Amino acid sequence: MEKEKVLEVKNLKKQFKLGRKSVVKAVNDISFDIYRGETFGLVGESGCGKSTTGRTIIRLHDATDGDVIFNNENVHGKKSKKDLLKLNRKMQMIFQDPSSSLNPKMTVMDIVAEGIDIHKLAKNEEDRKQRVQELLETVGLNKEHATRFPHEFSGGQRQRIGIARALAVEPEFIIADEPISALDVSIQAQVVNLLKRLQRDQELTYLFIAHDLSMVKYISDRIGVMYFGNMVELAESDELYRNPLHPYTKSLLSAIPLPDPDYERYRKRVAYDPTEHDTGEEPEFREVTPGHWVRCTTEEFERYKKELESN
Amino acid sequence: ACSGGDDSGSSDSGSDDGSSESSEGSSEGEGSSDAEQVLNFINGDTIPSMDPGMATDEYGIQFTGATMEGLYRVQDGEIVPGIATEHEVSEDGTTWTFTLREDATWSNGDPVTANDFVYSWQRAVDPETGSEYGPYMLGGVVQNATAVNEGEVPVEELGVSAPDDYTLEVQLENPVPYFESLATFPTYFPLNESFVEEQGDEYATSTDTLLFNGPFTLENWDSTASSWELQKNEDYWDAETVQLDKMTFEVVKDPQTAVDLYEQGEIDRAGLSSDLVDQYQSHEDYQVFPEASLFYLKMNQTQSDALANEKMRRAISMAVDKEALVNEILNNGSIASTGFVPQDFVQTPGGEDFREANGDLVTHNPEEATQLWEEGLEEIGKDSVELELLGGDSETAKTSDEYIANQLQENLPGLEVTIKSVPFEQRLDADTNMEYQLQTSGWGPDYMDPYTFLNLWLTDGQNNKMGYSNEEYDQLIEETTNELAQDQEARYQNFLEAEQLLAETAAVAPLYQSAMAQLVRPKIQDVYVNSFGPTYEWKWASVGSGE
Amino acid sequence: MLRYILRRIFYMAITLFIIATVTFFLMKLLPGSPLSAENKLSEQQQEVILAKYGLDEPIPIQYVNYMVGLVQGDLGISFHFDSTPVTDILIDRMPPSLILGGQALIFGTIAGILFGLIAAIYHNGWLDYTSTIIAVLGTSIPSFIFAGLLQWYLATEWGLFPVALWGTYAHTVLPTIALAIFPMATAARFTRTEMLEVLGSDYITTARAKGLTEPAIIFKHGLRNSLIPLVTVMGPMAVSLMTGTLVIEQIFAVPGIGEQFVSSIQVLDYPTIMGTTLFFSVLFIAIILVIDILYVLIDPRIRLTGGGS
Amino acid sequence: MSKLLEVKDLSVSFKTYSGEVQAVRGIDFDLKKGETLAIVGESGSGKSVTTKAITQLLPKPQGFIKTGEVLFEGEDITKYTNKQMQKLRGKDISTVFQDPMTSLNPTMKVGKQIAEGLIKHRKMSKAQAKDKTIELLELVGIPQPETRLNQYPHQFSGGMRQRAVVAIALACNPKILIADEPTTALDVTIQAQILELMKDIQREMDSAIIFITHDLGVVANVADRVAVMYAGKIVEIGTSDDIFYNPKHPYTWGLLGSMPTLDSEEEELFAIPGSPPDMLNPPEGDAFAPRNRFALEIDTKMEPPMFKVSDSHYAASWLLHEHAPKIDPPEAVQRRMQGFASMDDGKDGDE
Amino acid sequence: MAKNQHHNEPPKELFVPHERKEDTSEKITKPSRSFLQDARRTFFKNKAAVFSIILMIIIIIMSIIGPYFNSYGMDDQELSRAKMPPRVPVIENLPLLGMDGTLQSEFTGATVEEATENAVMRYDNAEEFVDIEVLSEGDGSDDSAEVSATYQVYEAKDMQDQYFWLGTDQLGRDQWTRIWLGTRVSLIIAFVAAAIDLLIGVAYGGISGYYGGRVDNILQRILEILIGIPNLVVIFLLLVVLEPGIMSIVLALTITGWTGMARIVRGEVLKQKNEEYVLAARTLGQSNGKIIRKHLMPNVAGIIIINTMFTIPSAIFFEAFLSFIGLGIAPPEASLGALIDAGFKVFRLYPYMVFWPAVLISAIMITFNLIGDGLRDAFDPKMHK
Ligand SMILES: Nc1ncnc2c1ncn2[C@@H]1O[C@H](COP(=O)(O)OP(=O)(O)OP(=O)(O)O)[C@@H](O)[C@H]1O
Ligand SMILES: Nc1ncnc2c1ncn2[C@@H]1O[C@H](COP(=O)(O)OP(=O)(O)OP(=O)(O)O)[C@@H](O)[C@H]1O
Ligand SMILES: [Mg+2]
Ligand SMILES: [Mg+2]
Repeated sequence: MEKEKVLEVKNLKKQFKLGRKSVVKAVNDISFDIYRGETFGLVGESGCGKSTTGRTIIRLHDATDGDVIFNNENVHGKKSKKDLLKLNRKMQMIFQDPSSSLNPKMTVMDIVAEGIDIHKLAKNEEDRKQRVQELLETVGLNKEHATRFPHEFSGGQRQRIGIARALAVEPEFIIADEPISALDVSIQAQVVNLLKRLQRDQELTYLFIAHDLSMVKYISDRIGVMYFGNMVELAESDELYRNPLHPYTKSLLSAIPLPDPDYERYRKRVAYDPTEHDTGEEPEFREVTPGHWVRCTTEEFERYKKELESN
Repeated sequence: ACSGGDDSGSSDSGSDDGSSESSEGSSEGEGSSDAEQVLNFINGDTIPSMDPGMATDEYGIQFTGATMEGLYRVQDGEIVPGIATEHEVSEDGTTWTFTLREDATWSNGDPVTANDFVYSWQRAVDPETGSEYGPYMLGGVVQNATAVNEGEVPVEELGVSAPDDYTLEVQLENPVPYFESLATFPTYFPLNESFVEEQGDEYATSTDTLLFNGPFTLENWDSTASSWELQKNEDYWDAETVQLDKMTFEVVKDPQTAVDLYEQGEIDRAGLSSDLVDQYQSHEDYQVFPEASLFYLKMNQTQSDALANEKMRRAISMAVDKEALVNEILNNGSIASTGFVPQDFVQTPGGEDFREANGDLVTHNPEEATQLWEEGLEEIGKDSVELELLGGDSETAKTSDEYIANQLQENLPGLEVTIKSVPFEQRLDADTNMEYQLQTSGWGPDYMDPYTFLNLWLTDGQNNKMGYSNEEYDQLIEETTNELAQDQEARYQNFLEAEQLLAETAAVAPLYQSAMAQLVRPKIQDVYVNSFGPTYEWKWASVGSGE
Repeated sequence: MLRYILRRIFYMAITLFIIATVTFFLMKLLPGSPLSAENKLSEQQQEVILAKYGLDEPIPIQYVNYMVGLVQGDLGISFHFDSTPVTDILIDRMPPSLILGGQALIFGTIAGILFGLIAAIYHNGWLDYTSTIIAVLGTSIPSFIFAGLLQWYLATEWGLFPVALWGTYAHTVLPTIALAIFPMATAARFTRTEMLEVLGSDYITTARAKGLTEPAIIFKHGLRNSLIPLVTVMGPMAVSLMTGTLVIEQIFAVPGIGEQFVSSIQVLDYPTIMGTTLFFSVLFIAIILVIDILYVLIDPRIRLTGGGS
Repeated sequence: MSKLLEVKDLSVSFKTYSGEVQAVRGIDFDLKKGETLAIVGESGSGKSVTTKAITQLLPKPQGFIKTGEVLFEGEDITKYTNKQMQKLRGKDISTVFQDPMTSLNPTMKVGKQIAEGLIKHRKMSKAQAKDKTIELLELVGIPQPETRLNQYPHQFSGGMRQRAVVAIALACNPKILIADEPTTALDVTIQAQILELMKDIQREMDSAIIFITHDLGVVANVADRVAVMYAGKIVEIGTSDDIFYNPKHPYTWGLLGSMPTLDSEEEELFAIPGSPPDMLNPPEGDAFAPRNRFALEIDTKMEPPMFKVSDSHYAASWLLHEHAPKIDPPEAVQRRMQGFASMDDGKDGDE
Repeated sequence: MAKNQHHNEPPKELFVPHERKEDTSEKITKPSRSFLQDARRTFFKNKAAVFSIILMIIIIIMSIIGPYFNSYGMDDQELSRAKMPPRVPVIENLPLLGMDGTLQSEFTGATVEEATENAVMRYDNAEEFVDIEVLSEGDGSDDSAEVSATYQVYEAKDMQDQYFWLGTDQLGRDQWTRIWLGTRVSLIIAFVAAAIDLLIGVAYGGISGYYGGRVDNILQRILEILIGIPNLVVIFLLLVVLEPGIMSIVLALTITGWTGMARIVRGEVLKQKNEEYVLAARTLGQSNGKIIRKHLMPNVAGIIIINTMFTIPSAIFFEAFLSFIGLGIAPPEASLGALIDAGFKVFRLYPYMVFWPAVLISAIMITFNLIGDGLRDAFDPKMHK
C-alpha cells in the first residue's frame, strides 16, 4: 500500500547570519518525507540542527533554501494570512522546555484556549471552557487545573499542558522538539504514553526530535540520524538498530547506556572519526536497501550494500 | 564710570552676595609679621576681560583700574592727579587741555604719552573695535564720538588730539562739568599703540599680553584663571606711595565658603549675605560699606495697560514696605530709598545733600496705594491684573522678589504677580528688548553727577527701556547739558525739579540704596571704596599693625 | 583588539559628528548672541562683532566653518571671555574636574566594593545591615548635603582640611569625599547583591569543594565575577563625576568645568557651551569605550565585536 | 572490607520563608574503599543535599544537618570546624558537580582552577602545580594540555569542561569522589567518554565513588551498589544486580518500568503518575503511596521500615511485610527479574 | 547500614490494597496562586519594603492634607515672625528634641561678659529672653571664654500662643505648610516625569526590541546619540527656552530621562521574545500585536514597574538639583529641592530650615529605593518561597 506523504522536506537549508561574514550552517541540505500516521524520529548530538529543522518546517525560521511541502502545499514562500492560519492549525509544535514554553502570567485556561481563540473554534464562552476542560482531561489533568498558573505544575504536567495547547487546534501533524529531555525520568513515561495514545486516537503524525535513542526507538517508526546539519542515515527504527551502517550511527548506538548492568558490563563503545570519509569525494544520500538511506561516498555505498547482504 | 546699572543688578552687586563684593581687607593669614605687605582676597568671579576698552563688568573695571591709570584717579571721593598733572578748560567749557606727567612709563619701559590717549579713545569708538562702553562713555561727551561710532566720520575726526607728547587736547560736544571724574573710568585709559597692535586679538587675554601703567601689575592671569595676583608695579610713577607688595585673588562664589575661609585666616575680607549678617553682625571685624547704587522696581509701560496707568504705577511704588525689606531681608546696611538719586552721592552747590534737598519723595503708604490702585483699575476698566516679575537668580534677589511680589499682592487688590527668575544674561536680553513687565533693577553711578542717574528716564535714554516718556522732564534734563551746563545753581535746580517729576509720575518704584556688609581685617588700612568706577582703590592701601 | 578600538573610534567620530551637528543647530534656535549688551551698539559695531564670531555668514556656511574648525581642534571664541578660544577654557577648567572625579571614582569604587564585600560575607549580620543602610543613605541623600556637612565639621569646626579653594592636594580631599559617596554607595549595593548571587553559584561550590578558604574563595573567585555588572553602571557614573559636579565645585570653590559650564549657560556663551558639550560627549563616549575594554579584561567570555553597543 | 564512610540517620532541613523543608529525612548507608555507590531518584528527592551534607557544603544559613552523623574513617565529620573541613575537602573527599557549564569559574584560567587545590593541599610550588596540572589534563584526556591550561572555560567544549572539572576533583587523589550528576548535561557520546574516564581513574587510584544520577542506564554502567531515594529517604538499597533484576520497591519498579529497553515493544511504559511530594509537609505514612498503584491501606497510615531482602539488599515497602498480599511487579520489571533468576548464582559485584 | 526497625507490629487488616476514591496523584494541594499573588506575598514579607510603602503612603497623604493642619497659607509672609525655630505643643517641653521654640548656640569672647554680650547682640539684644550658661571662664585672651546661649524666640517676640511646628522661613512663612506643599510639587513632578518616561521608554524599547534587525539598529544608534549628549546640556538649554515652571521641569526631565527605560525594556523584550512561549504563540498563528500585548507586556511589566520605582526618586533628586542651581520651580511655589536650596544657605544658623526638607527628601528617596528593591525581589521567581 502506498503510504500518503504528509510532509516532504526537499533539500532544506538553513543558515544563520552571525556577523557580516560568519554564517552558521545549521541545516545543510536535508531531505526526507513523513507519512501519515507515523512517527518520524530525528536524533543526533546537541547542536546538529534538529531543532532548526523542526522550526524551519513550521516556519518559525525562514528556509535559506529548499522546500517544505505539507499536504501538497509549500509551507514557505508568499502566503495569505488565511493560508497561514490554516497551516498553523494543521501543524503544531511541542517545545522542549516545559518551564519556558508556557507564559508564566497566563492561566492554564488561557494558555490552552489561545489557539481556540485565534482560530475561532469555540462558539461561545461556555463552549470554550468545555473544550479546554476536555483537552485537559485528554492529557490526564483535571479541570480544576484550568485556573492555575504554570509554575504550580511539575515538569511533566506542564509538558502535558503544552500538548493540550497544541491539540486545541486539532492539528494533523505535530513537531515534538525534545518533549521529554527536560523531564525527570520517572515522568518521561507519562508524556511518552500520552503522545502514543493521542497518536492512536487522533491519527496524528509526529516529527519526534530527541537525543535519547532508547526513547526514540521506542516511539518512532522511522528514524533519521543527523550529524552537523546533515542527515547521515535514515531507516525504519528496527532496521536502524539492527543494521546501523553509518559509522556515526554506530558510534551513537554504542554510547547509549541501558538500564541493564549485564549489558553494560560488555558494552563496547565505538568512536566516530569524521575524517574517515575524507576521500575527496562529496558524500551523497543514497538508498542502500529500500527505505534505508545513508550518506556515503560511492565506495562506502558498495561496502554498505555488501554488509547488509551478508547479514 | 561703570553705569553697571541693572547688571551687577539687583541681584548681586546689591547686597547679599558677599562673593561679588569680594576683596579688600588686609594682612595675609595669621602669623604674618606686620612688615609683610601682602593681602589675600577672594573675587566673586573670573575676569572676563582686561582690555580697558572692552571691559564692561565689575571685575574688568576693578582690575584695569588697579593696574592702569588714566588722567585722574579717585582717592576717597576726591579727584587726584593721575597721568595728568593739571588741565585747563576753555571759556565755553568745551575744550579741555591736559598736561601729562613725563615720568609715567608703561611696564615695558615706553613712556606714557598723549598719543596713547588719542589712540585709546579712537579705538574705543572705532566701530571696528566693537567696544560697548566706548560709544556709551564717550558718546555725547567727546566731539564726534557718536558719529565716528556710527561710521559717519573717520576716527581721526574724534575730538581728541596730541599737540605734543605730553599735552592732550579734548574737544567736547557740550560743556561737561563732571568730565574730570568721567575721565577716571577705564574706557578713558591710555593704551600703548604699538604693543596693542602687535598683540592683535591676543591683547589683554593673559598677563603676557598686557601692559601696565598703574600702581599694580597683574600676574599669573589669563582670562579663565580662577586665581591671580596683583603685585606692586615698581615702574609706576608714584611707586613710592604704593605700600602693598602683593594681593592674591581666588574665585569663590559661595558666601558661606568665603566666610569660612575668612575665619580660617585664609583671606582678609569676606562679603556677607543677609543670612550671614545674623551670625556675624556681632563679629569685631563686621563692617558696612554704603554704596551709591539705587535699586528700584522697573515698570514697563509698553507691556501692560496697568503699568501704563500713572495711578497704578504710583500705587505700586507705595505698596512695598521698604523698611522691612532692608531691615529684615537685606539686613546688610542697605537703606530704604525714597527718591531717584541716592543719598551721600552728590551735593547741591549749596552744600546740601541732594537727597536731603528733595526730601522723601516716594514713601511706603499702603492705604493710599490701595486707593490709587482701585482708582487705576477703574480707569483701565478691569478688576484684576496679572503681572510678571522678572527676578534675579541670586539667593537674596529671590527672597526679596518673593517679598515684593507678596507685598504688591497684599496691598493691591486684584493684582496677581508671578515671578520668573532667569539668568542674568537673559534678563539683559529681556530688558534690551523690553520683554518684561516688572523687573527689579539697579543702577550704579558712572561719574559724580546727578545726570548719571537722571538721564535714565529721558525719552530716548539708552537705558530707559521701560517706555517712560515725559516731555517736561526731558526738557529739564536737556537744559542741564546745554544752556545751563555752566551754571551749577540752575542746573541743580533743574535736577531737583526733574526728580520730583519722576516721583509724581512714578517712573519707577524706588526700593533701596544698597550697602555691603563685610568682614574685614582691621589690619587693612586705606582701602577706599568708590561709588563709581572700580569698587576698590588700593593705591594707598597698606597692612597696618592690626588693632 | 587594536582593530576593534580603531573601529570604535571611527563610530565615535560619527556619533560626535552628529552630536556636534545637533547641538550646533540647537544653539542657533536659542536666543542670545554676543550682541546682547546692555548698551546699544551701533550697526557698524554689530557687524564688526558678528564678523568677529563669524556670525555674519549664512547658517549653512557657519555650520561648515564650525565643522572645519572642529576637525582642526578649533572650537571658536568665547562670547564671554574676551578673545579667548574655547579650547583654552576647557584646558584650564578640565584638570580640577578630572582630578576630583577620578579620585572620587577610584576611592568611591574601592571603598564601595569593600563595603559590599563585607556585607556579602557577613550576610544578614549586623555588618551587612550597617553597610546596607550606609549604601541606601549614600544613594538617597543629595551630595550637597554631605558637602555642607563635611565642610562644616571637617574644615570649619575641626580644621582638618582647607574649607575650599584649589591648590594643594589637601584641597582635593573634602570635595573628593563628598563626590565619592554616591559611587561608593552604588558600588556597595551592586557588589553586595552580585556577590551574594555569585556566592550561590556552582563554581563557588566547586571552589569550596576544593577546600579553599573563604577569603580565597571570595577574592579569587567571587570578586571578579561580581564586578561585571558594576562596570556597566560605573560608566555613566564616571562621566557624571568627571564632567564636574557643579554643586560640589561651587561649594568648595573649585575652578572646574562643571561650574564653568553653568556660568557659560547663564551668560549664554554659546561657543563655550557647545565646546563643553562636545567635550562631555567625547568623554562620555571614550569612557564607554574604556568600560567595554574593561569588560573584556574582567570577563574573558566577552569578545570584542561589532561597532555600536 | 573497611568502611570508608558511614552515614547514620542523617536528616537535613532547610529553613525557608514558608517553613522547614525536610530535604533528607533519616538516611543510612555506607561506602567501602574502591566501590561505586550510585544514588538514584527523581529530582528533589534529596540526592544532592545528601552529598552536600557530607562535605558540609549546604547553603548557609538556611541548610543545616538536623540529626545524624557522617563517619569518615571512623571520625564524625559533622562535628568538624570549617577549618578542618577545608583540609578534608578536595583532598580526601572531592566533588564533581552536575553542570560543567556553570561549575567552572568563567573568569579564571582552567589551569589555575586545577592548580589551586594542588597548591593548597599538596603544598606544591606554582611550577610543580603546573606540571601536575598538565599531567592531570592529559589523564582526563584533554589534548594539548600546555595550551589548554591557559584558556578560559568558555573556550572549552562541554565535554572538555566536564573533564576539567573531573581533573579538579582528582587533583589530590581523593579517597572519596562524589559525582553529582556529572554527565546529565552532556551528549550521550561525551557522557560515555566521561563515564569510561571515571572508571579508569577509579581503577587506577582505588577511590570510592558516590555517583548521583537519575539515569538508570548510567547507573547500570558504573555502579556496584545502588541506593534509590524518594522524598528524602532511601527506599531501596542493594547491589546493582539486586536493584535491576530483583527490585522490591514499587518506586524502583516505576523507575525501571518507565525506561524502554532497546527491545521493549509496543506496550505502554510503566509511568509513575503525579508529581513528587511537597517536602515542606511530607505526607503521612509512605510518601510514595499517593503515586503508587500498588499502595496498601497501611501505606497511608504508617511509614514502612527497611525490610531486609538479602544481606546486601534492603527495601522500605509494606509489600515486603509478611501480611502483605502478593503483588506482581509490572511486566517490564518481571522480565528483568527473570533475567536475574537465570543468572542467580552468578557473581555479584563486591560481595 | 539499613536495618529492620522493630516498632509495633502493624495491624493486619491494613494490608489490603488502598482504594482510591479519586485519582489524587495529579492533585495540587497548594492553594492556587498567580504569579502576582506570589510576588505580593514575597513583597509583603520584606519588612523594609512594607515599611517603605506605609511611609510613602503617609507622605503622599500628608502632601495632600498636611498643609491644612494649621491655618498658615503657603505665601503668608510676615517679616516680624521670620526665622522662628520649630515649636510643637507638648514636645516643646522635651528640651532635647529641639522643637521648643528656642535658638541655641555657643559664643566666645575674651571674657564671659564679652561672650555674653556677643550672644545677646546676636539675639536681637533681647537680653531678658536669652539664657546664658557659662561653658568656660576664659583667661582674658581672645575667644577663651565660652558661653552657651538659649534664646526664647517666641517669648521675645511675644508669640507664646503661636506654634510653628517646623518653624518659619526668611519671610515668616510657616515651614510645615510649605514643606508639605513642596513635597506635593516634588511628587507631582516625579510622578509625571516617571509616567512620561514610562510611555516613551516602553514604546521605544518595546518596538526596538521586538522588531529587531534594522529598526532596532537605527533606534539604538539614535539612542546612543541621545545618551551621548549630556543631559545637563539638554535640560539647561530647554529651561533657557521654556518658561520656568512645573511643566518645563517635567519636560526637561523626560526629554532624555526615558533612555534608561528604553534600554531596559529593549533588553527584556529581546530576551523574552525568544522564549518558547512566544514561539508557541507564533505557531498558533497569533498576530504580532497580540503577542506584544498578551505575552510580552505582562512579562516585562515587572521590570518596568521596578525601573519606575527608581525613576521617581531620581526625578525628585534632579529637580532638587535644578532648584539648587537656580533653575527650579518659580517662587512662591516651592518644591522640596527649592526649600533645601533656601535652607541650605543658612543651615548653620537655622538648621531646622534645611533639616526637615532634607529629611523628607531623603525619606522619599529611601522609600522608593527600598520599594524598588522589594519589587525586584518580588518579581524574581527565585525569591518566591
Ligand atoms: N537563532 C539562531 N541564531 C544563530 N545560530 C543559531 C540559531 N539557532 C540555532 N543556531 C545554531 O544552529 C546550530 C543548530 O542548532 P539547533 O538548535 O538546531 O541544534 P539541536 O540539534 O536542536 O541541538 P540541541 O540538541 O542542543 O537542541 C547550532 O550550532 C546553533 O548554535
Ligand atoms: N537552598 C535550599 N533551600 C530550600 N530548599 C532546598 C534548598 N536546596 C534544596 N532544597 C530542597 O531540598 C530537596 C532536595 O533537593 P536536592 O537538591 O537534594 O534534590 P536532588 O535529588 O539532587 O534533585 P536533582 O535531581 O534535581 O538534582 C528539594 O525538595 C529542594 O527543594
Ligand atoms: Mg534543540
Ligand atoms: Mg541534585
